[in-house]
Amino acid sequence: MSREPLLSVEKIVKTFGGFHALDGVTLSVEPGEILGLVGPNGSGKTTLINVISGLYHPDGGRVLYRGRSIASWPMHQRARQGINRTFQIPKPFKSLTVRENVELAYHFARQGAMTVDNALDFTGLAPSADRPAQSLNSSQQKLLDLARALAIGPDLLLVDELAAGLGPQELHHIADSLRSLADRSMALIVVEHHLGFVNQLTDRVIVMNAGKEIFEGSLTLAAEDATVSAVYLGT
Amino acid sequence: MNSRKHSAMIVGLSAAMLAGTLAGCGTSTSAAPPTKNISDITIGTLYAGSGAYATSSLPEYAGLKFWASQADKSGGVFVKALNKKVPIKIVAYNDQSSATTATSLYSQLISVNHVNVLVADFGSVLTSVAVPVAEENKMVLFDQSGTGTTFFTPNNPYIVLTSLPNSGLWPDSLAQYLIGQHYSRVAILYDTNDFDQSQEQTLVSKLKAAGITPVYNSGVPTSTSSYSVLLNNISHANPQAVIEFGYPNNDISFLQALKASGAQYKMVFTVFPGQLPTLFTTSDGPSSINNIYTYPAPPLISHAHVNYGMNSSQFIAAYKKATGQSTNFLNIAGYNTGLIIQKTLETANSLSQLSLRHAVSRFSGTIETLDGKFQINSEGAQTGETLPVGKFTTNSAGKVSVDLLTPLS
Amino acid sequence: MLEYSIVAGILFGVFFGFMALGLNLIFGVMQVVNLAHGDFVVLGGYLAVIAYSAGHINPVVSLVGAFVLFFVIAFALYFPVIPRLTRSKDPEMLSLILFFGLSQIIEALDVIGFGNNPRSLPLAIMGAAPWHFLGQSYQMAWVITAIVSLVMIGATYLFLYYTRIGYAARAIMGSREEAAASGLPVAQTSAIIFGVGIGLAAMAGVLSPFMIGSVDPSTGLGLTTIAFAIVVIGSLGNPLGSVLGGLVYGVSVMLMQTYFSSWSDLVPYLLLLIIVLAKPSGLLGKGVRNA
Amino acid sequence: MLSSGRTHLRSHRGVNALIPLLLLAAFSLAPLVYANHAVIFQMMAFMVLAQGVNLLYGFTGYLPFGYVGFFGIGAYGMGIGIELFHLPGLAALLVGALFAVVIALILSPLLRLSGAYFAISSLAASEVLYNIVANPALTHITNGPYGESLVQSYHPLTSYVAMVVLLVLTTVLVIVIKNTPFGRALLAIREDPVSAEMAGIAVVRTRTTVWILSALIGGLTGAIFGWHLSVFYPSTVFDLSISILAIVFTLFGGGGTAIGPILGSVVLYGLYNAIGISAPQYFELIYGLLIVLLVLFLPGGVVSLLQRRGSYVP
Repeated sequence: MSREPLLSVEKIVKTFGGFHALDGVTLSVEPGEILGLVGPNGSGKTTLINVISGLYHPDGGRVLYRGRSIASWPMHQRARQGINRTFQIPKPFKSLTVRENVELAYHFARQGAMTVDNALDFTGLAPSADRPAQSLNSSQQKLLDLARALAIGPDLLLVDELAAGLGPQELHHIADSLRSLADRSMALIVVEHHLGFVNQLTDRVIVMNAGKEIFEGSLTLAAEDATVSAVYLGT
Repeated sequence: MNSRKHSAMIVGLSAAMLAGTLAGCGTSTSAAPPTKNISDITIGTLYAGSGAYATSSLPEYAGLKFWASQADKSGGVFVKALNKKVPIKIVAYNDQSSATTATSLYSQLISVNHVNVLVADFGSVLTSVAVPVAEENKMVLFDQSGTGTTFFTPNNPYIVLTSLPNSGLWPDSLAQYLIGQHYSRVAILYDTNDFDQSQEQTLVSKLKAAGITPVYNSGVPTSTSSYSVLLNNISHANPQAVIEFGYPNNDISFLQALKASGAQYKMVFTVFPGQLPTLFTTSDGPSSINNIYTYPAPPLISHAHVNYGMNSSQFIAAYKKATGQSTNFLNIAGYNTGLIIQKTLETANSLSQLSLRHAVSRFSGTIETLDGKFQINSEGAQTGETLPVGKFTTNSAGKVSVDLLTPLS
Repeated sequence: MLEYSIVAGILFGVFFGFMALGLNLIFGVMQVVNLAHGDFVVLGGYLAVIAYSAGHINPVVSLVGAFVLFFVIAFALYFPVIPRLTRSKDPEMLSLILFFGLSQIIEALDVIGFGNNPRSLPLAIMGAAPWHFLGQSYQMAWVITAIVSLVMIGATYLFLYYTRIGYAARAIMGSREEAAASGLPVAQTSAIIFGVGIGLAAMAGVLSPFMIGSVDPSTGLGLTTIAFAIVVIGSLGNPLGSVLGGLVYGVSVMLMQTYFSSWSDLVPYLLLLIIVLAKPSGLLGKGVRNA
Repeated sequence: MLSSGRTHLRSHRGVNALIPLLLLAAFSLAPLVYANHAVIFQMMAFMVLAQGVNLLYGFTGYLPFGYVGFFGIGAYGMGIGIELFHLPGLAALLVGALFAVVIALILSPLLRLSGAYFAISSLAASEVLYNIVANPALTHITNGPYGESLVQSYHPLTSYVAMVVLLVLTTVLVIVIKNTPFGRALLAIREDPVSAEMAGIAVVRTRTTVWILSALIGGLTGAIFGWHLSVFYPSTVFDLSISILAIVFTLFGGGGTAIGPILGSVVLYGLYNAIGISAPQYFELIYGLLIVLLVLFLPGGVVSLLQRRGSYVP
């Protein structure tokens, strides 16, 4: 833990009406590290991703990126500075082709970003490059989100529920791919329901419940933790 | 390649359509036909078949058409320039109350139909766009009711106001009457359009000259339709006379609200009952205009010394016979426009537009129609046909009559 | 003057709240902005005028007739149009444009059917004697119109909160997907609400000559804009919101007439702009999406 | 993206260049062929307005019902330039343009709204402008309800030429935008603003740029139009039907293309005059029906028939 964290999130609070979606969550991630974010539905995982990517403005706490507070940065500035993401419900530009989707982001490509072709190859979408994005299935559209993010060249990649709907073969492949991104010293925060998939990716997991982190460590240890099992089993 | 062919096709298609539309509208750039072998006089005009001005424009147009049919019954009008009677043909387009549409239709009348005489649509808004078009094309615009202050300029000989004078002159008699009655507490409510606001300005300045300052004077948007609060505010000023300058819709709503409020004043004046009494009696019963003061216009009043065209009672009878409709002022205004055109054609030495305009100046002040004395100033604005003040009485049987309170000029 | 303006504004505003109610329901349930709303109000006005002048039918009776007639018309209109729109790529924008087209059609038919002249009803139908309140007298027609409007708003409230269709309608306003997923009859409810919304517009139309003096074919779009402003001021899908919006509108107009009369036309537009920019969810509300 | 945009522009260069040239030729020659110059002038004006609406609606999905507000304020800017500042016609045009841009900047918060909220709020904004311009309190600036008269600067030929130039420039602008990354960014924003942000596109700035461009086009059209009318009332240049025609023309032809609004204006304005000049009592009815049928059966406009077959539509 000697290295400077790439991103640190401190005591973030986000409320909707009276409901505290995030209630003082704190975490940090270093370059080249994969952080798994798990927890039951409504525990605030996606909300946290939305805060980090700039879709939501937090009601309290700080988000530091490379040591600087990015509270006032609009989303596109975060994207251009290397924070990018995929969406739980994929959001490609449906009327554009797969390639055009990726090209849009590549226009703002940073140093070290994948080329359009590399991003398409990496996500396995190259054969569909000229199809309209709306003709892809949901899993492919999620991969397109990923390809688009890669084309701009992220240093911090937020991956929201990429595994849903994939077969074991594909899961394995995706896990390898994401690890290879971390090997290029990209930091990843992966929100995932599929615990097996998380296990393949990383040893460092944060379990969230009711807008707070309740456990940090490996998944194996998490399974033995009383609080975590209480949350998961509802006891 | 395929896609290229398609795009070329679209471009070609649109080009063809553009050409087609333009061609379809007619392809005549030839000059106006020579005057010698003229078989009829074409009068070009616009009317508003729908929209804000339809209520006023349609009856005015009906009056003009009635004049043409009357003239044609006797073989047309005498045209001095041709030294014979020539039938009248009206070319009319519907501008749907849109000034933008009116612009291109006036242009159509002048440059495609080559009409001999150009007549404007009702009201200032639809007339305004014709003023520069007529001047540019050197056509005299027979302006029936467009009294915008900016229309009449010393350098523009191509406009003649045929009917009532500029609305700024209307309240002359009203101001005299108020002053004569020693009403010191006058309330004025007017709509903020040029027609009503110019009346308000004239009235206020005339009253001020007599040492009277209105106790209440407010402008409201022309779209105003609820008057309860305004009437309550007026009542707080405790006026003797309440003057409301509006358009017909405003006057109707105002009078309804006044009746419902139960307030009583020595005098309540509105503009349009005098021109369109039936509009008021049909919407809110004859009692709605009982004891209301107004500018009574023909056919409510009749000018005694008509020396050109039908007088009021002849017109009412003939119009009823021809159209089955009873007469309102706008019918008469349209008919009156026809009479002025007729006199112009009888007087002008040639059919050139300037000659027509000179003819109008020549007979100005000499003829009196059922609309009153026709007299224009050097800019073409009407100075005759002034409006008196009158008061309605409705008897129990619902019969409406009007008493003149200031003399007919 | 202040007192009178406020009381008159309340009477006026209650009617306008009622006038906007149908737009509110349809927008809330179907995400369809009925730009022809004002034209249905005008049609209701014509119905009242013609029923009165041809058959001496009291407007209170016409109210019922207007609701039934326009409910049926709207119900019939629903099926060829709305489902097709809901399936399209951009239902909200396309419906806006489509209903604008419908508004043009109705306006044209009004001109053909009823002419261009403004039509109105004698206010005396509603009683000639003014109503005295706090030392001031108010038009009886306004008082009765406001009372009828309140009754109808109350009835709509009961319909929404105490009937099965009303319950389904509120569920759909909350979330169309959730409502469909939990087996509520979304299509059927939408069709009924569409009918009710337009029926209410026509009812408001029957009353409109008493409040706005007269109706003519071109009155519609202005009423639609005012109604939209009221819906936005109040908040979507809430009948009480419409009442609140109507009151804000009514009282503002009357105060403006009293103190800055020549600017009174600005009221609905300014209120709308202020609300959408400052508190787009409306005074009572939640949930308006921003871009 | 950039490179691909350039290839687009290059590969269709012929067709793209042909359109403005064709417009230039057609409207330069039309007055020689057809005597009613007002019709030709107005057709151009509506074509430009339709392109202005197209920039906003076709490329970003914002439907400006109140587009006429820019038109009206442009006409009044022209009027004020001539009457108050005593500028020559062409210089006064710039006042009209400036007014429209300033108003667009003031109204830019409206872009925070979406869908129907934006559409109706823009309508409200244009009504506010109308009421301000027409208010008697501003008589010394705008001549209030009495309307503007610019007859001393009336010059139909110059204003005609100015409109031709504006039409050609606007068309070029739309074609360039459509075929460059900027246009693709607009389409992306239209599809999904959040994803557009994540693709690095500055959504707010990009939208505002288009909004101002669109306002500028509307303002200039209004200024030239007002000059050509030379006598007008507030209700003439703030007439809502001007917005409506421009929107319908765009919809009919098809938004998001350069040719759609041109096609729409040529066909429908031509129809408008053909029917309008003969017998227009059913005109509004036909228009209303056309709108309804378009939305139900051809929401992408006429050009979508070709786009469906995969053709490049300029």
